[in-house]
Amino acid sequence: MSVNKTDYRLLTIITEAALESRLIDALEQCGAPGYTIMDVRGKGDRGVRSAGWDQSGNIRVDVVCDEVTANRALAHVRDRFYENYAMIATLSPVEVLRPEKFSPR
Amino acid sequence: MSVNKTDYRLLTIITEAALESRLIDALEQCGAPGYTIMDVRGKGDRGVRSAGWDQSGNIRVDVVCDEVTANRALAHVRDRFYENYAMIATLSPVEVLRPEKFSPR
Amino acid sequence: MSVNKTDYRLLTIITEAALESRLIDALEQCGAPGYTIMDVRGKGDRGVRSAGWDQSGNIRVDVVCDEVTANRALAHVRDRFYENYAMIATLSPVEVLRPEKFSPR
Amino acid sequence: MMDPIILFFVLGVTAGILRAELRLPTAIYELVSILLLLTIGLKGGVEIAKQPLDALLPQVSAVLLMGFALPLVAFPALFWLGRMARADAASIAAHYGSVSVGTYAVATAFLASRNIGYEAQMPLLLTVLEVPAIIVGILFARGLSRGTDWRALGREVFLGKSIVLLLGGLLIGWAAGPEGVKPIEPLFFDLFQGVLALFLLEMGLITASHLGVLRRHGVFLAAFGVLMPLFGSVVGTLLAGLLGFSVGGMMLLATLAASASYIAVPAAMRISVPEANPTLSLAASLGITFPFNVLIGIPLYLAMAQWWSSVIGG
Amino acid sequence: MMDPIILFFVLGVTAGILRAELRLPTAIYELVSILLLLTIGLKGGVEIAKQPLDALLPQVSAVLLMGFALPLVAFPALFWLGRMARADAASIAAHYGSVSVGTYAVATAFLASRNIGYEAQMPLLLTVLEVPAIIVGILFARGLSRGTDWRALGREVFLGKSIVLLLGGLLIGWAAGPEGVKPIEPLFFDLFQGVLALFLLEMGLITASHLGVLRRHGVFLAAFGVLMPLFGSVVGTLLAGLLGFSVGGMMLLATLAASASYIAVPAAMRISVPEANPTLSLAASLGITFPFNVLIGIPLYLAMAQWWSSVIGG
Amino acid sequence: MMDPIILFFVLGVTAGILRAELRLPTAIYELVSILLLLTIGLKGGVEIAKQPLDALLPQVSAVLLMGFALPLVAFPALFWLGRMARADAASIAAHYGSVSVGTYAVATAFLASRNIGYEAQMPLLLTVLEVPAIIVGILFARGLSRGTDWRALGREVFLGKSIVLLLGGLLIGWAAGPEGVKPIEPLFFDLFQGVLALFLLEMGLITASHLGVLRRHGVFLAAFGVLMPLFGSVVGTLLAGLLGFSVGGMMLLATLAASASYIAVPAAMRISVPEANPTLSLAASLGITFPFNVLIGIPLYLAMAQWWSSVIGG
Ligand SMILES: Nc1ncnc2c1ncn2[C@@H]1O[C@H](COP(=O)(O)O)[C@@H](O)[C@H]1O
Ligand SMILES: Nc1ncnc2c1ncn2[C@@H]1O[C@H](COP(=O)(O)O)[C@@H](O)[C@H]1O
Ligand SMILES: Nc1ncnc2c1ncn2[C@@H]1O[C@H](COP(=O)(O)O)[C@@H](O)[C@H]1O
Ligand code: NA
Ligand code: NA
Ligand code: NA
Repeated sequence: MSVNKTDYRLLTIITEAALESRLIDALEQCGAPGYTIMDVRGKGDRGVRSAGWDQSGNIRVDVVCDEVTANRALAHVRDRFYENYAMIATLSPVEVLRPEKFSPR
Repeated sequence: MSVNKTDYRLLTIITEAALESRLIDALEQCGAPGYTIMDVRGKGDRGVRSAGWDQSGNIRVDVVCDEVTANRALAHVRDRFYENYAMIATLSPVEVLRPEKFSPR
Repeated sequence: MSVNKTDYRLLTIITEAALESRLIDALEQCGAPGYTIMDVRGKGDRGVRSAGWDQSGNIRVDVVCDEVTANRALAHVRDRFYENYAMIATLSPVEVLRPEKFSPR
Repeated sequence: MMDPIILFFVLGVTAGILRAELRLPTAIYELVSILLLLTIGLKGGVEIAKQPLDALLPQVSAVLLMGFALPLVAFPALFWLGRMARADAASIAAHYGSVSVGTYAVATAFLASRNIGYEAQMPLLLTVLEVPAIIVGILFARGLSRGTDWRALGREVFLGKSIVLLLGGLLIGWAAGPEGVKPIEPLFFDLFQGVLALFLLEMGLITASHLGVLRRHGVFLAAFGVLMPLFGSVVGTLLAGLLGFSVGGMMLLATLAASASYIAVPAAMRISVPEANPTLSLAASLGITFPFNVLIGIPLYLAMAQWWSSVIGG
Repeated sequence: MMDPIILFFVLGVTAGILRAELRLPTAIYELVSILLLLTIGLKGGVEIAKQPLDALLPQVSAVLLMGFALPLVAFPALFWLGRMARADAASIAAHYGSVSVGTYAVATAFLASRNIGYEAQMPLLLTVLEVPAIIVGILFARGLSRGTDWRALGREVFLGKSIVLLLGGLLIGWAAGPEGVKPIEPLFFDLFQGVLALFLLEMGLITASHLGVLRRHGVFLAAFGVLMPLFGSVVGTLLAGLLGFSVGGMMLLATLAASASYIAVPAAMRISVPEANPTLSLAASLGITFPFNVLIGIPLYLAMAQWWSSVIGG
Repeated sequence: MMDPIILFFVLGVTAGILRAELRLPTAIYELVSILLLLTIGLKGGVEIAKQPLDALLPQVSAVLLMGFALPLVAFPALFWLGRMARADAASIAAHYGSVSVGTYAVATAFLASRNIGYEAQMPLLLTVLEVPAIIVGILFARGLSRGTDWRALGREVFLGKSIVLLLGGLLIGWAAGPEGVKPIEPLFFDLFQGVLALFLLEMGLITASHLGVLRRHGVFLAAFGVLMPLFGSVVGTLLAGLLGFSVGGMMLLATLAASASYIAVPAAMRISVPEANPTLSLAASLGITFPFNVLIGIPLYLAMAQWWSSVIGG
């Protein structure tokens, strides 16, 4: 196979838009090498979050990183935010191009 | 490893924005414990769907759930919508934090 | 199991919004059977890309396809764009409904 | 001298064909259509508040009848002459029996720039005309026997954006009256033509994106997209004559009959006749009929109304 | 005759309850609130530039005091009478001690349509009133001992959208003066009521979406959502009387005291008292108090101000 | 007394530096720039329609020449003095040879508030000036030999948003004439300065976000971002003098020469010189030159134009 890829992890967090800046700070402190944010809406335990106006939207934050960083970030996010905020977090395996981009900062 | 995760499934459906409310109803009837919606655009068999105005956009709906619910929802969606609507559906494995959040309703 | 699914690949590229039309052209030339685009923002090696205005946003392009097409597209994208543009690319496994939709064009 | 708003449409089509890097963000397109719908409703409501409306019921009934009748002509043409699939023919017939609010807005701007008045109830008739063709279209596609979820459809149609905003505007304008709406005039009335210009710019871009489909689907659809409006405009003119409308009202009813829906009907058809290909109906409605009406039809219908008024009036 | 902007609110609520296919895009809602905040600030700044402001400091202090005092009344009512969780009671108390810019905007439009003037410094008092209740709310939830990140909170509050735009507008209006703002009047001043109409349409939709929560959470919250504003309005009226305000200013201070925040305070509470359920406070503030104030409260507070002015003035 | 629109810029920069929770949604930023571009075009077109344009061709040629010449000065300065990478020097040179529509808009508002007229063809010259520097920049980066996809580049430039809207507006304004554009004036002309205020608020936020880069990349870029506009403004003033422009036109040509692109050129450079770091050019153009021109340059260029006019005129 001509493309050099390596196994990494995709950490996905879906939570309240109001949390954006603090969540990003937390992820970067855990060593996230980068992140991507999407504006989304949805429904879960805490009811419909419909993005109609300021407070009511969700964001989805994706971080591609190695397993260790992913677990550290996940544990931190769980301890700090999971109790009081509308939030879910998932992990899935990904192969990445240029693995050196995804080592922790 | 310090974070407690469990194997679940991520069901992703990309389809016409016009279908949103009926698709959500259908997914909830199949027991989806929650969902996340993004506004997207794209191209497939049914041509370019460019989100320029009301009718022409796509949505992407993600549901994290157990394997049984995912398959039930997938079968239902296929039977009810796949024939007549621009739509694709994929399944992939994910680990989740707090698995109890993702048991079927 | 009542739903017929097959193993395919999800190729995800996150890059500068300005690249959209040329990236799409490139992917289609590599045989991508379709694609889905989201407007996103994020941070990586090339700093914060915050989507505040025309030039500074990112897009995320998802292509579901077979392994061969995915690798071809990945190699092409790497050679043509990876050097000079803010970009990451990941591959992950997905099962799809109606595999015939995802054979290369 | 050409109306500048029409020139915005031409700019949009040109930019679209040249594949220029131009598009109105979706949120802006939505704002613009919300403003147009509310303004048309408000204007109608204010006019209705000004004067007693005689004979509203017979007019509404007559116009409803026209809405039921137009798809009865369109469907056979599409199904037998055009040899289209049953669902497609039914769906396109529904589009042409219903109305285009954008076309109506251009027509009122056209009349305003010529200082030609029209009947106050036109926005009400516009609203009323949205519905009947949808029912006929579904009956053609499904027949009476097979189960359509009429309840869900009713929600979709009557609680769709266009009817809610048109009716809402009408009621607000009527309740507030000419004095009451003064404070909101700068946004809704003064900016109307400018907003219409932005709308037409985007419509031009959308039109251009539908031209490709037409190139593929041949001349029949294109011919239908011109001839059906012409036929409709004659029907509208005659009916307006029977109802005793002024020249302005006659021209507007002709325009309504000639126009094809691209908001309410596509949404309803996606839900009730999903096997119909939306690309075909939108290509005809947006790719052919909208530009035809805006560029050629509207002046034509005015000339026709003036001539017919003089014939029956003299 | 009802104000048309109120009718837009009614249209929004109705469309929301009927679950109509209607919503303002988020970007438009944001534009509309940015415009409202800037306009209120600009208007205030221009007025302040026109005349010397005597006694600004005592007024600001008195109003600050009111902002600290109102949650002191609300919290016990919620915690003991309503038996709510400590965090929820504290958070709701903070909402009601602070103010709603949307309600204020409706009140100024109400006064404008009746040609009633008011004190130039009202927008400044509005800005000032946003803050103290937040501090009291956090103290109720946390006590003085436990660590609140006051620094982060300060950023959130003082650098939040509403204070930055209100203060920014005030300063720009004050620096530019009545002549200076002329060129930007068409956007900010002439469109104000139309923009407010769009805002109220969306607020109606939002209100409707919060009614379901209320149905579940019983009558106490609903009663609180009506009685607390009434109490606040009396406090505001009395204070305005002491400060020697005109009828218009008195009615506006009553409205400020009666209104409940739904922008600045929810954001601050999410960060500082995250265990409070935001659904409850927004249901009360948006589902009950906003519509109550807009539909019933504002005319009431004017009547009260007129009566009280005549009592103390005579 | 400071122009209020400039104060909006200051508000934006301040809010940005303080990291306030403030931003215009992308869709609104796009609407605002579309409106500015169309309005500038329309105004130019209407003026051109009013009067015969003598000597348009020589003026266009002279201005084109200036557009080719400016990057010839900028490149060596950046490459040799600044020791920047070839691609970066070429890209920045292209930015400064081209023009900023936002700066132009502020300059016209500045003239309008002082009742100073200017040549009708300025918007045309603005449009013309966008292009030549791009070509020079690419040639510096690539040389003549290596393959640039000039076709793709041509599409990107000539079919980019700014040229399409400016040219489209020009043609519409010219075709419709002063009478024809009346109905769309409330949106495009009356709101112009208010829209410009919103634009400058956002530009202030963007400027603030680029200041960090400057802190890192040292003083050379900052010095270049001030000295190059000063040099350009002298060139523009002299050329305007040769072309016999009025004071207003002279000041506008100086402003055009002094301004640096942040829309058309960055887009073109991303495609044709992708190895150039866009952060550097935008930091200079948005972080230094835009604020310099808006806050200090524009009044300076007017003073220079008045002085030079009197010198060559007397
Ligand atoms: N099962 C799920 N599948 C996909 N997204 C979910 C799911 N559950 C929750 N979410 C998303 O996560 C957000 C917060 O979830 P919650 O804390 O459960 O309210 C929701 O608003 C949804 O956007
Ligand atoms: N191979 C693919 N990869 C990613 N997205 C796709 C693919 N095929 C289709 N889509 C998305 O699914 C929508 C509907 O697909 P279709 O029914 O094939 O037109 C498209 O508009 C795309 O957004
Ligand atoms: N580790 C990461 N995880 C998620 N997204 C990333 C990551 N690194 C980069 N990105 C995204 O990819 C874009 C380009 O990355 P870069 O080329 O590293 O600047 C960024 O703006 C982010 O949106
Ligand atoms: Na019709
Ligand atoms: Na209050
Ligand atoms: Na320049």
